[in-house]
Amino acid sequence: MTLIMLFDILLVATLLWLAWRLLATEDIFKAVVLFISFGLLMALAWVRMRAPDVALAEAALGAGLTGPLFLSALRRMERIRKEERRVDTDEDRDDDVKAGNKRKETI
Amino acid sequence: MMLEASSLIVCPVIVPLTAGLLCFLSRRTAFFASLSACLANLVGVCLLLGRSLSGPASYHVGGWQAPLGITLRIDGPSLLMLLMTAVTGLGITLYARGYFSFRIFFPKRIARHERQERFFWPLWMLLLAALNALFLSADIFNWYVTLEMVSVSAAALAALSGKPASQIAAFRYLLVSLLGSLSYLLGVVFVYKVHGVLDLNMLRACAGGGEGMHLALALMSVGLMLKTALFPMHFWLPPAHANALAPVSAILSGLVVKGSFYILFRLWFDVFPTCVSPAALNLVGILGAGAILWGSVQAIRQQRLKLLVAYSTVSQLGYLFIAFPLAYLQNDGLWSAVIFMALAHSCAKSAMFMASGTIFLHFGHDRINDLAGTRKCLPVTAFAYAIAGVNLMGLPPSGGFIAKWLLLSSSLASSRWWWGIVVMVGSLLSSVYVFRVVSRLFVVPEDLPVRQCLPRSPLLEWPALVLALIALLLGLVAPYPLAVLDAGRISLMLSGGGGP
Amino acid sequence: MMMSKPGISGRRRFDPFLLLIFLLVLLLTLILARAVCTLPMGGEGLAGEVARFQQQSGVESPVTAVLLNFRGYDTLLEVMVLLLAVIGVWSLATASFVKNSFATSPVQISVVRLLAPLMCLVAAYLVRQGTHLAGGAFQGGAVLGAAGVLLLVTELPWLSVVPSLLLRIGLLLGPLCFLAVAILCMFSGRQLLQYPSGEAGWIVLLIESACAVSIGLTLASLFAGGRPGGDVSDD
Amino acid sequence: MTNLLYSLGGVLLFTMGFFALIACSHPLRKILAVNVMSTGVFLILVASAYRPESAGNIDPLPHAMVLTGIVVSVSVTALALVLACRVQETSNLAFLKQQRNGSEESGE
Repeated sequence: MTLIMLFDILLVATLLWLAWRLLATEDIFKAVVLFISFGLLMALAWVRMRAPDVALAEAALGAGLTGPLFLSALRRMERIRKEERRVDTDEDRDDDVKAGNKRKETI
Repeated sequence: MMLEASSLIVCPVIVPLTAGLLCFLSRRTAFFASLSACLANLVGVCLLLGRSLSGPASYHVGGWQAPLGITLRIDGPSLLMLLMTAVTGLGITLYARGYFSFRIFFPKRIARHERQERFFWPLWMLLLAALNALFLSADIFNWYVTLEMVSVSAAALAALSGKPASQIAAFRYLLVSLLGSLSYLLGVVFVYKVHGVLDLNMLRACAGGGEGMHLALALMSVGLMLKTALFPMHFWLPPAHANALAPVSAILSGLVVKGSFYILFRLWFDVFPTCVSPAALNLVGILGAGAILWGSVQAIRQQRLKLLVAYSTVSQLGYLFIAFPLAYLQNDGLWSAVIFMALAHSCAKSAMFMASGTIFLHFGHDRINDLAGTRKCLPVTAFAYAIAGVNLMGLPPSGGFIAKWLLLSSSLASSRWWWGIVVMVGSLLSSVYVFRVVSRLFVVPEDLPVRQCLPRSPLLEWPALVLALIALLLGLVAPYPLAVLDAGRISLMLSGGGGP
Repeated sequence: MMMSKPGISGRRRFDPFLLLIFLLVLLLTLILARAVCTLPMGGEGLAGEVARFQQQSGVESPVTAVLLNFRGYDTLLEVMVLLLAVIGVWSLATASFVKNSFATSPVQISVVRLLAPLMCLVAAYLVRQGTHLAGGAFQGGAVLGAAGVLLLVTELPWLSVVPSLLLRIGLLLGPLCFLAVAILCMFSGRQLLQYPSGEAGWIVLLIESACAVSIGLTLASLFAGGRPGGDVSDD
Repeated sequence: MTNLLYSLGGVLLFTMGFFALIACSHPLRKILAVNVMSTGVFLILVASAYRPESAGNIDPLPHAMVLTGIVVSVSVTALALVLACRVQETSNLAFLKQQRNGSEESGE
């Protein structure tokens, strides 16, 4: 009985600590990694709460997909920050800049 | 194989939903799918309107009764909101067609316009379905799902324009909507824990609930007020609405904010009236008054047409909230004033944003000071703007007048005249910002340079005028919507309703 | 990147606004904590009600019964939220398939190639067992999506190869199937989503399978972070 | 007791996320904060429905609600992340454009 209690307290404390770290840490990459581990521990908490469906969903979605989503977004943002101005793909890139001039012509 | 007659009630959800999926599948038929969905939706709502004067109707989705299943319910307020959405939605659909067809005048930006049009239709149709689902639902968790659906589609629509300012505004809009939804969801969790049900009818029957219920209602209300942009929490609205594409601005200002307001209204007056304290009502009233004054003053100060209209939305939403302290307890008629105000504002504000969008398209800017003589190029649009303005000011024949009249008379009748003063001052201020624009639109100065007008597009101009006229005429046919509301209110007293 | 929590860690300079927010949040925490303490805990809720109609719902798992039968309408709308997210993401950006980013060695690639079909099997199993145990469309779909993501990050940009129309049909499979079932149910005098009695079992499984495929595709598309290239022009 | 422990954990997650949402300025951090907040709400919901094996069946409704919520939050997160990227992407552009045009056009 007390062992379970100890486990509960430990789990909740770890969850809270992870949440605090991931929100307070200065390195955003570290925060994302912490978020993934937070999601995995949450899955454990759902199992403890007798909610296996939620646990499965959390493990697969929360940690397995949200994490990569954050990582790829982070990578993309870093790439954007490095380049002064991106010159690939998006078709309306130049239009944005030219829009103002274009409009004056049409009046 | 036959459809049950009561199935009509789900038509406003199913039809746009199907159309939205089809729009996503195939671009070519998108407009026609949307237009037919809007027409079918309007017809369906009108049929519902004809039937519902006899009383309210409940519909048990999946055939499951209340504690287990989800109930849809139709009564006075929900019916009028559905009607509002259907009418405004049809106008916006037509306008959007005109708006996107106008791209031929911007040959260099065709790829971009095509992308916008292509994603506009599915997003808009799904948003329409979500709003209709929201108005029909009688289940607090289902409301959460519809709210999320509305936020996601609205944020995506707000970002559609692709301009830097709109991206930032849309991001903030999405975060704010999420925060509002989460606060609402936490409230739902508390309600479910206290009462063990999610259905509105059953919740209405559960009296009291003590402190937990007060907190739950507070959490839900704050979340919804954030989404409705009540005064101190309005910061996200003007940039998001002003930087979006014109049809999107019309959708956001005319319809989306009404969704969360409707839930709030339902919760306070219909489901948990016993949990609402007079202090809370007065607080909301004060915030509403603040919204009216602050929004109007800000609107007067703006240099850009679309920002002016967006701030005017902030101020007009204030009227909806100022009715809260007045509507409570003593005066049943005010119930209808609120819904009436929402109705008139929806049509007028959509018309105003459409007109502003047309002006922007034609001149390439919306600096108010440079709009002199717009009447010459865009007579219909200028006229539409003026009529919509009449509505916002609350001049006599308009729907806005009826609503403000109801507010004013009730504040005098209950000798709480200060609310009446706020309404008067608000009208005065709104006439300042309306006239500021209208005078520019209509007065053609002598030395105006000859301006070459772009060819006019009827779809770009007439929907705005028709919507503005509808808002205007709403005042003349006021007894009818009020009768619908009355029928609805009687139904509310009955509560429950039949099932399979 | 500097966003420590100054109210707590005190690493940043003193900011009166943040302090005020911090105090308000503290107050909120106390109020919420007090309210949570008064909530009735561990009650039966609607468990009895669900158990009573479990037989009729056509599935043995109570959660699946709630999701796809009793409150199927919620799930229908929720599937639309997923679809909306994809439409929103596609409207905002084009997908970028950067090669050689995560896994480069041939060993990793071959492992992924082995793993992906296995994950598809797991997904199918999850959907199937969802009718009586934990699992279901969302879990299965999530595993499918994870498989898709795994392929995407290992030099297999399959999303850009799949024809646009096919991809869209895949994304719509679940929502359309769900909606079609919901509407078809209304014929012969039943309500929306009211499955014919006795037939609920396979209908739920059908919806779940279609949704799992769509959810998997949706999640992979979301990961790609934009519409596949060339999607705008062809239709 | 277990219910209360986890529920209080949920409350703390919620308010921590809330504070971070307001206090932090990095868009990704804000999205993380919203995710932590929603996890907190879900935890309260599931934890308060928990009952030990001996007490009988658990109410499945909260579990279904949380499943719905998780799926919704994943999709919203994906949208928000792409928007955040766009914000970053266009902020350079906005700067360029402001230099060229002298002012910022609103709308369209």
